[in-house]
Parts: sequence; C-alpha cells; structure tokens
Amino acid sequence: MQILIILLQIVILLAIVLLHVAYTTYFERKVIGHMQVRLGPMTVGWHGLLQPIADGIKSFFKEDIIPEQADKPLFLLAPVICLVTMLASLAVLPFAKGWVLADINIGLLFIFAMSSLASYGIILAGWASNSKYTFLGGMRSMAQVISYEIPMGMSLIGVMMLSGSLNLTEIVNSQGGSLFSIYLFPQIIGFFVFFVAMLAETNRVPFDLPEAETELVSGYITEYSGMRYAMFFMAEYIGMMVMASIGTVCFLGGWNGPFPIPFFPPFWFILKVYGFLFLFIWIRATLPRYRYDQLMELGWKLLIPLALLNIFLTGLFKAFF
Amino acid sequence: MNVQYKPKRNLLGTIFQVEILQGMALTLRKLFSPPITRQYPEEKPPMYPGFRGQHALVRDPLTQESKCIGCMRCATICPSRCIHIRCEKDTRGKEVLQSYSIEALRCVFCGFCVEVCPVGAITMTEVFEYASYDRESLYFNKDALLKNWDKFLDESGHGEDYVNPFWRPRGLPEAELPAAQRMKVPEDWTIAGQFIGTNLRSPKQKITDTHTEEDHA
Amino acid sequence: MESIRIAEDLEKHFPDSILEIQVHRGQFSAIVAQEFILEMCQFLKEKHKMNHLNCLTGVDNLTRKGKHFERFEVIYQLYSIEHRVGLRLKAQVKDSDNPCIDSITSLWTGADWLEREAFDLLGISFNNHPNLKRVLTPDDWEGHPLQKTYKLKGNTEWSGFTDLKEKFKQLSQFDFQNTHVQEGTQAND
Amino acid sequence: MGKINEDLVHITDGIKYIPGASALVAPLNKVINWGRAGSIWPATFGLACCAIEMMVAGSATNDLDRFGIIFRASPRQADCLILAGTITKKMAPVVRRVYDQMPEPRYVLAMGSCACTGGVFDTYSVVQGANEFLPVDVYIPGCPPRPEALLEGLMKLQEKIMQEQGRWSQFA
Amino acid sequence: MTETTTLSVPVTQGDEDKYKLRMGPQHPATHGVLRVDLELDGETILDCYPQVGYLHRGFEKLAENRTYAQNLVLTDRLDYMAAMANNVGYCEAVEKLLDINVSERAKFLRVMVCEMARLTSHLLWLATHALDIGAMTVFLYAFRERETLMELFAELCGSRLTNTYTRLGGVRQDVTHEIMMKLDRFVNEFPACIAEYETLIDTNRIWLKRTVGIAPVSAEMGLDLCLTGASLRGSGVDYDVRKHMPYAAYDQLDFEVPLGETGDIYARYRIRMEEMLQSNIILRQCIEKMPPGSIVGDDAPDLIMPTIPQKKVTPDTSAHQGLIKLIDDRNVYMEGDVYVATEVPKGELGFYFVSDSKGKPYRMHIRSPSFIHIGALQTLGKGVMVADLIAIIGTLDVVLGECDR
Repeated sequence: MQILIILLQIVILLAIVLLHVAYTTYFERKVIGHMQVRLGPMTVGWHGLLQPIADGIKSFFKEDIIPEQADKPLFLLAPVICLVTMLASLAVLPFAKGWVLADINIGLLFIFAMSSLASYGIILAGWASNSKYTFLGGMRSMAQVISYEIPMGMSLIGVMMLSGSLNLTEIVNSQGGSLFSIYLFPQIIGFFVFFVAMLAETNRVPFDLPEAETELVSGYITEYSGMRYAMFFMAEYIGMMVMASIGTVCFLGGWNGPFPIPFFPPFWFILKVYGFLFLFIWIRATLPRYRYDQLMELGWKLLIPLALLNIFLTGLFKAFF
Repeated sequence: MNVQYKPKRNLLGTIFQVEILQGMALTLRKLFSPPITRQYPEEKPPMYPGFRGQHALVRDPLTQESKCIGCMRCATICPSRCIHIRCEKDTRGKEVLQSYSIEALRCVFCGFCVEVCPVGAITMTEVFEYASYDRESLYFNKDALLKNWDKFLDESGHGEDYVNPFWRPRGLPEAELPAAQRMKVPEDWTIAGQFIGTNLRSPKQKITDTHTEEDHA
Repeated sequence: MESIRIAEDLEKHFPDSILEIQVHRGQFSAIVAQEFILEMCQFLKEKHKMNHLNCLTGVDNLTRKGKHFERFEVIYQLYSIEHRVGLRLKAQVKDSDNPCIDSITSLWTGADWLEREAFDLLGISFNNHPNLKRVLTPDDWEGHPLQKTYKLKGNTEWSGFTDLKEKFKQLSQFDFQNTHVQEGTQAND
Repeated sequence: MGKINEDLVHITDGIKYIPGASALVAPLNKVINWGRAGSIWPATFGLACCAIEMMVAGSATNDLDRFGIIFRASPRQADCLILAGTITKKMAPVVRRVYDQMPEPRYVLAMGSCACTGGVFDTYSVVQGANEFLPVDVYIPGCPPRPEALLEGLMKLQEKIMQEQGRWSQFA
Repeated sequence: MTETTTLSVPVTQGDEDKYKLRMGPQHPATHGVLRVDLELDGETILDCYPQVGYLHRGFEKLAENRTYAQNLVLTDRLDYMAAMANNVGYCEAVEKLLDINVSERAKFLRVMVCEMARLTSHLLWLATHALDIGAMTVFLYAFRERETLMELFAELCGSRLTNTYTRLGGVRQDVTHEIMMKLDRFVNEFPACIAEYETLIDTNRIWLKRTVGIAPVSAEMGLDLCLTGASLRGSGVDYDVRKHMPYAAYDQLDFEVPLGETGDIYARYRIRMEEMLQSNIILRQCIEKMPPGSIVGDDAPDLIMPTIPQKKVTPDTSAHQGLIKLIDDRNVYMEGDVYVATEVPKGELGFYFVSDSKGKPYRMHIRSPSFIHIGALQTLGKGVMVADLIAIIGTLDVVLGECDR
C-alpha cells in the first residue's frame, strides 16, 4: 500500500513537472517574443496555448535517425541518462512542508550527484554521435560542468554552515531566524556565485556554449532527431527547474512567504521558481555569449575565489555571533 | 574623424553590473510595450501603387481584350527571357497577337517590361500571394494574365482608370513621355508638384507644402 | 602627382616594357609587356605610394582587335591613397595556349585570391603563386568560363551534378508521394 | 521495429524509410497532421537573396514564431527545407545532403524564382529548378517573394500537410 | 554542414594532432554558403581555409550576353543587403563608360537611396553580428528599423530587396511628399534606436570581452590584404571612395568618415555604428537640399538600347518607341575601358568595363569587397578560437552573393 501511494505520488509529480516543462517552453517563447517586440506563438490554439502539445506530437511521430557511424548503444542511452537523472533529482525537493517524496538527510548532495551524472549523458551524446560538432559540444560541456560544479558546491557551503544541515527541509526551516526569513542577504556573495554557476550548469545564455547555435550548430544534440531530441530538451528544462528549486530552497526561504496560503502550501515555492525561470529567460533575451576560455576564466579565477571568500566570511560570522 | 568610445567601466559599475542591468531594464521595458508584429493572414501589409507583384495583362474596357499590340519590346528587354509572344499577320496584313505568356517562376520582377510597354498593356499588380504546388500553374498564358487583372481589380477596389506609376514614372517632364503614357496622375507625381528640399523652398511654397503634408498625414 | 606624370615616370624606368599609354574617359592606363610586371608594381608601390590594389583581373581578347593586344591580358588597377591618384596597368600575356604571368602576391597578400579567380575563370596561371587552385568553380570543373570560347550554358555538364541527378532518380522511389502511389495501384490490383 | 532500424543504418546518405502504413485510424491521422502543421521547423539554411526575406519573415514584423515555426540549425531536427535563393551546381550536392539528413516527414519549399527555375541565371553554373534533384512541395514566386508571400507558402504547406494520409513514422 | 555520414572517428589519427572541421556551407553563422575548412588544436584554429563558390552564378559571363540596361538587374543580386548601392555603383560605371550625364536631382536621389541602403546593410550586419555573438534581441530590434526602410523602398520603387531603381542617366521614380515625410520621421527617430542597441551591447562586459583586441588588423596589414570599407578604416587608414573619388552628389554634402585605431572587432563595430549616424546626417541633408527638376539627364538612353550607335531621335517622332531619345551621333559605344569604384556598405565596389563598341559589355569585372575580405579571413583566422572566427566572419561583413558573383 505504502509503495502504491509512493508510486502514485511519483506519477502525479512527473505529470505535473512534465506539463510544466511543456509550458515553460511556451512561457519562454512568449516572454522572449514580447521582449523582442513580437508576439510569440499565436495560431495553434488560443494565443498559441496548444503549441507545446503540437510540438510534442510532431516530435513523437518524427522519424528517429541513428547515424550509421554512431556508437549505437551509447547513442540510445545518452538521452535516457540525461532525462532520468534530472527526474530523479526531483525526488528530494520539498515543495512545501511535508510535500517531498524522499526527505533524505543528504538532499543537497544527492542533487549535486544527479546533476553531475546528467553531464555524462551530454558527454556520451557528444561522443556517441560521432560527429565533429557534437564532439566539440560534448567536450565543452564536460569542461564547463566540471569547472562550475565546484563554485556551485562552494557557494552552497555557506548555506550549509548557516543551517547546519544538508537536508533541504531543514535548510528551509532554519532560514526563519535570518533577515526577512531568507538567506539571500547574509549569503549575497554566495547567491551571486550560485546564480552564475546555475546558469552555466543548465547551459543557458550567456553560458550556452555546448549548444551554441551559431558556433556548433546545435552542439551535442546536433545528430539527435525526433523523440530523442525532445528528451534532451525536456532534460534541459527540468534541469532549469531543479536548479531554480535549489535556489529557492537555499536562498529564498522555500515555501515560506509573507503570509501562508491555505489549502495550497507550495504557492510561494512555485511562485519563486517561476521568478527564477523568468530571470533565466530575461537574461537569455539580453546577454551575448561568452567565449569558451573566458568562461573557464570566469569560473576558476572569479567565482571560486568569491565562493571561498564567502565561506570565510560565513565562518567568521558563525564564530563570533 | 576618430571614433568616440564610451568611458571605461568603473569599479562600482563592475561590481553592480550596471551595464547589464541597463540592458535588462531595456528588455523588460519592451516586454510591456506593444509588439509591432503584423498578424499576416488577418492583417495585410500596406501595399503601394507600383508594387512589382503578379503579372497581368490590362483588359481594355472598350474591347474587353488585351491592349497588347505585339511590338515585342517587353520580350526584348526581359533580362530573364521569360516573356514569350507570338504574332501573326491577319488578313489585312496587320500584326495580331496570337499568344502571350509569362513564366512567372523565371521572372525577376524588375518591371522593365511594364516600363517599356508603349501602350500600358502589361502591368505588375499588387498581388503577391500566389504560391503553388506545381510549376505549371505559374506559367501564365494570355487568358490567365487577363484573369489576373480582373482579380486584381476586384480585390484592390481600383477602378478601371487605375494608373500604375510604372506606366507613368513620377518626376519626368510630360514632354518626354510618349502620348499613350500622358495619363492623368496625382499632383505630386508631376514635376510641378514634386518634393523640393526644405532649404530650397520659397516661403510661399512652404505654406502650400505644409498644407499637403497635413493632408498626407 | 597626376596619373600622366606617374605613367611617364614609369616609362622612363621601364622604357622597353611600356607599349602604349592610353587615356579613356579621363582614366590612364599603360599597356605593358608581361616581363617586368612585378618590378613595375613594386616601383609604383614604393616610389609613388600606390599602396592600394583596387582590382586585378584578366580579359580574354579573342574577339577584340587592338594594336598591342595579345589573347589574354591582366589588368592591375592601382591607387595611391595618399596622393589620391590611380593608374591601370594592362599586361599582355604572350602565350595564348598556356598563358602565364608573374604573381604579385609578394607585394599584396590580397592579390592571392584575385589571381586565383583569374586562373579559375580565364585560365591564366601565375608564377610563384602560393596556392593556385580553382576558387569559384568546383575543383574538377572543365574549362574556364570567362574565355570567349566557353558557352554561356557551359560546354559540358559538371560530373558532380550528373551524379546528383542520377542519385535523385534512384532515391525518388522512396519519396512519400511515389511510395503512396505505388501502394494505391497495388490495392487496386 | 528492429528491421526498420537496420534499414536506417544501412542506407548511407539517404537515411529514410517510409513504412507503408495501410491501416489508418482517421482521428489519429488528423491529430498527427495537426501537430505537424502546427510546428513546422525549417532548417536554418539560406542560400542567397531570399534568405534575407526569410530572416525578415522570422523577425518582429512578421514573426514566424506565431505559427509555431522556429528555425533549427541542425537538419536532424528540421521538418522543412526552405530553399531560399539560387542553387548552383556546386551547392546542389550539399543541398541534397542536407535534405537527406532530415528525418521523415520532410517538406521542401522553393522560395523565389532562382530556386524554382533558375530565374535570370540561365548560366553554366546554376541549377535550373530545384525539382531537378529534390521533390519540391510548394513553389513561391517572387524575386524575392515578400515575407508575407513566404508565410502564404508556409500556410499552403500546412494545408497540404493537413490533407495527408498515413504519412506515419516507424511508430505506426 | 553536419558531416555525420562520411566521418571517420573524430580523434587523433597517427602522428597528426589536428582536428579537422568543415564549417559550412550549411552553417548558421557563415552568412550564407561560405565554407571554412579548419584545422583545430582543441578550440584553437591552426589553419583556416575559406572555400567559396557555392553561390557562383556566372554573373560576369551572363553580363557579356546581356545589354547594359539588362545587367542592372543582375547587380541587385550582388550584394542583396544593399541592392540600391550596387545599382548606383553600376550606373555610375556605365555612365562613365558611355559618357552619359545625370540630372542633378537624380544625383541627390542616388545619394539618398545609397545611404538608406547603407543603413539597411549595416543594420543587418549589426543584427547578424550580434546574433553570432549570442545577443539575439539586438537582431530583432535592428530588423525593426530595417523594415521601415524596406517599406520605404517598396513605396519608392515597388520592390523591397531587389530594387532595380537607378537607370542610366538617372533613376526610375521620383520621391513623393509622403515618402520624404516618412523618411524625415525615420531620420529623427533613428539616433534613439542606435542608443537602444548600444544599451544592449556597447558597454556590455561580455560584448567587450568578445570583441576588444580580437583579430587586430594594423594599417599596413589592412592595405596588404587589400581590405576596404569599415574593415580598413578600423585600422585608421583614411580611405573612403565617397571622399576620394566623389560620385553622385557626395561632393556637395557634408559628412565625416569615422576612423578607428586598433583595428580589432570592437573598432570595426564602433565605426559601423558611427557610419550609421553619419548616414543619418547625409539623409537629413538630402531632405534639406533635394533640388527640383527631372529625374533623368538630358541624354539618358532608353531602356532598350540599340546595339549599334544611332542618330538622334526626337521623342515625338514616334510614340511607339517609348522613351528612346538622344543617343546622338557621339559614339557612345567607343572602344575602351573604365574602372569606377563606389563605396558600398561592405567596402569598395568596383566595376571594370571593357567595351568593344557594341551594346553589350565585352568584359565586366566586379571588384567585390566581400571576395577580398573572405580571402583575408585566411590570414585573420589563424591562431584564434572557433568562437572568434565566427565573430571575425561577422565583423568582415561578407555577403556571399557578392563574393561568388
């Protein structure tokens, strides 16, 4: 019975998240469209509301090409790795008090582990396609993910030090005593580092080098078509949501808000996640793209020292107050 | 003249990312400004007389036939050689147009044929929506070209006295035009009413011009 | 200094090579023999500061008659940005079957591609050119299109394109429309 | 399934396979066609002048995104090839290869005189019409066509897609 | 182009430590059908070989088979981002060759459309250059203003992109009051639009990082590579055909030529931005100084030019003959050759004509700036990174229609 309930929970969660993914693409197209003084999807459904569904149907019934020279098992495996790891990270996210599938003690670590694993999917995709652009995209992604995992982890150490726990629910709860009940202000440097690293982790502008359209065609997904491409696409957007959720949990006080909402506790959580997603899109509409070596430089020469500084300051704070 | 560069970013600007925030403020402002998109199938783009669109042969209101006299000038000038004309002598020894066809898919829409036509028989209409599933249907023969003209008149609401600026270019002295092209045109198509630089106008002209400008606005 | 003075100066230095100095619509050009073209360009570049190479191209004089004209000539249009004056050299290439002239890539790197183009379209080869290959037409193209003997529609079809048409014929049986029609006929049978 | 995949792997350039699905479920057919018509993704592939008008069609004034049309850089993710410009003989094999790399169902729009018939360039190096080496679905006249004419051509293509029967992928 | 099907394993083979990448002809950032063969070490380019010819349409051969008037149509398709400027360049050259006079008003109209074409071309350059570097919104903002100009072209001459506007001895259509009012409004609003683009990129740190100090070209190097236009002026060489060999009405107008110093991508970007403002100033002067009169010169030939020189035909002798007039007994088709250069947005566009006293050019050579700029890519592309190469292709502002002809 217990298992059935958990399964039901999983199914509900997946359904909601996947629907969200679909409509995040719609949201992105609409918002970027309006920022670029145009309209975005309009004709498929009322104001283009059925657009993601049409895209999904089309992708599902599209021919699935496996290049002759590709490493077939790995080629098939790569999108699955990407998607599954991203979906797995959803398990530990607390959407509200008690609204969590697996309330484990090392929640934060688990998410890191999963997002690192997801990069295997990308690397494998780049390798297995046996094409030059995908290979370059895969390599770029590998370097990028590795060098940005470090500042990201370090930026969250401050949060861990303040809350004294790796459990995400605990982290949310411990933010009560802070300024405005969020860790954003005491951890402002940490937040900055985390935010930049988050953009890099999810391959968003200005760090979208692995799939930089004008340089590498579509980077590591150049050779994927139809449903497999859609899986990468979904993984990317779920990744965005997971990262936004971590930001919400660690820096913005999770589901806590100015006043509680009856009947629907995750309201504030979801609102904050939407805020993050909007920020992602907003940045995409505004900024140009870094160069590969500059990206590395930023990660190693700026973000890691800043994160270390943050840890040092947080330590001082902990020691004296 | 040497290029002017903007001042270098200062420390405060570097820390608070001022220039990035300015850019983001701009995009956010645009999010709430009205989009400039024309919703095409519902809203048509503005069309101006003289647009070089689908070809048509003008149907003469008197004879209900084409005005073409078969002088071959259009076929001669056509840079892509897409106009094919066949003329035959009738019983009285007069050249009569037998067939006239335009391969619309080879045409480059330069308007030379309209320009050289001495009688204003061929024209390019403001119709541009005629994509097709095959090549054959875009090979217009004489009947198709005459039908194009009827369709254009129906859709555009122009009367039969429609004047294409390509038959009667603006800004040419009347004396230089052949008789068939001396048609009645709006005031500012003639030399007398043409636009003159704002610094060169006499004070009296300025008053009349502002009047016409208001009319246009 | 005006163009005519420069041309005269050039004639003074290379008396045997200058065949004629022409003026047409106010533009000066010197018809020169091909031997010392590199030296002449160097002279103009260094002494008269003609440091900008406007244009380098070739002409096939097969159907054009002139006093000094050979079958092929190479045109060098030079310009001095400092003195605002230009001069055109028209080098007559002697051998009409195997035209060959010195390359000026050592003076202007930019002449590299212009010479390749002249080679590609007219068949004039350039001595000491670093990379004299076809540039606009495919490597296995036959003939030089701008020669007067070459027809507008081409003398022969390029093999790459005939291959492609062959391939299209083979692959078109897999096209949706075609497979569909076949199925329809089968069903009727 | 397995056999199809083998077929796919063995055809080198023209990776394509249309399983002749004879049993049709009409509503499903309709839904698939609706999905396809509602999300035509053309490959980012400009050849010459018409490509500029294609870009204008994608820009704010006309906004192809309204119809769910977004340009994909990789032909693997594209559904439609807009031949925007003159196709030369040197370029033709490349165009063909891009087409071969696209997955079924795929469509071809010939935009402008040059792509349709070669236009004014009746010369040694220009292909006289894309249909010499590609199955073209829609011809758009104009040199170049207005961006709205391209939109009209795309809507003609949507109409064509909506009338298709049984153009399913290997899932069928 | 994605080279999946013919690839070998993409790793080091034997003692060769080079990774070969063929970029294009189908690639989003090659501005058409340019192909660049790269040899990479990681992401650094060791060798770079541009390959062109994928849009070689046989212009020059075709021109030898068409009359001078018909060839005007071809020039539209050269640099299709600024067809007007090509029309003007071609007509200036043919007028020089055949010794035809241009009316004063037509000269101003030509300058006007030339500068409008410069704006459309530079806006398109800005849009694609910014898109190449990843700023996608600039693309759409720049197209917004470009569209205003395109509609003005459509209103003026009936076509948006391939205008075929000029004629030998003048232009085809006069402007109307309405067009000039719209242009006036545009000229007033345009500096604000430039400021808008600059908000997004000009001082943006990522933009600066991607452009400052990348692929610097010194003055000597620029001359050696035969660069022209903004690419040469970015290195500080004061060479602008509009000032050096004034054509149309440029000698009657007051404008400046912006010059850079460093010759890197940023300098070229700044120059083009300044050039847009200068074009705006020229347009304002055109609105102010447009002289009255006919739009064609007194001895302008008819569109259908005779293949052999003709005696003077007065217009009224035959209405049938349309605009034939005044190819008088001067021998216009005199044997000879001319080279006439004009400043198009990309650089110096030169036409070299050889006439053999017939109605068709014996030889027409087009000195296209893009062709030479792509040739320079071979030198500039060495030692930079792949992402920089994209930026360099963008900053050279090449258009393949003009390059391949």
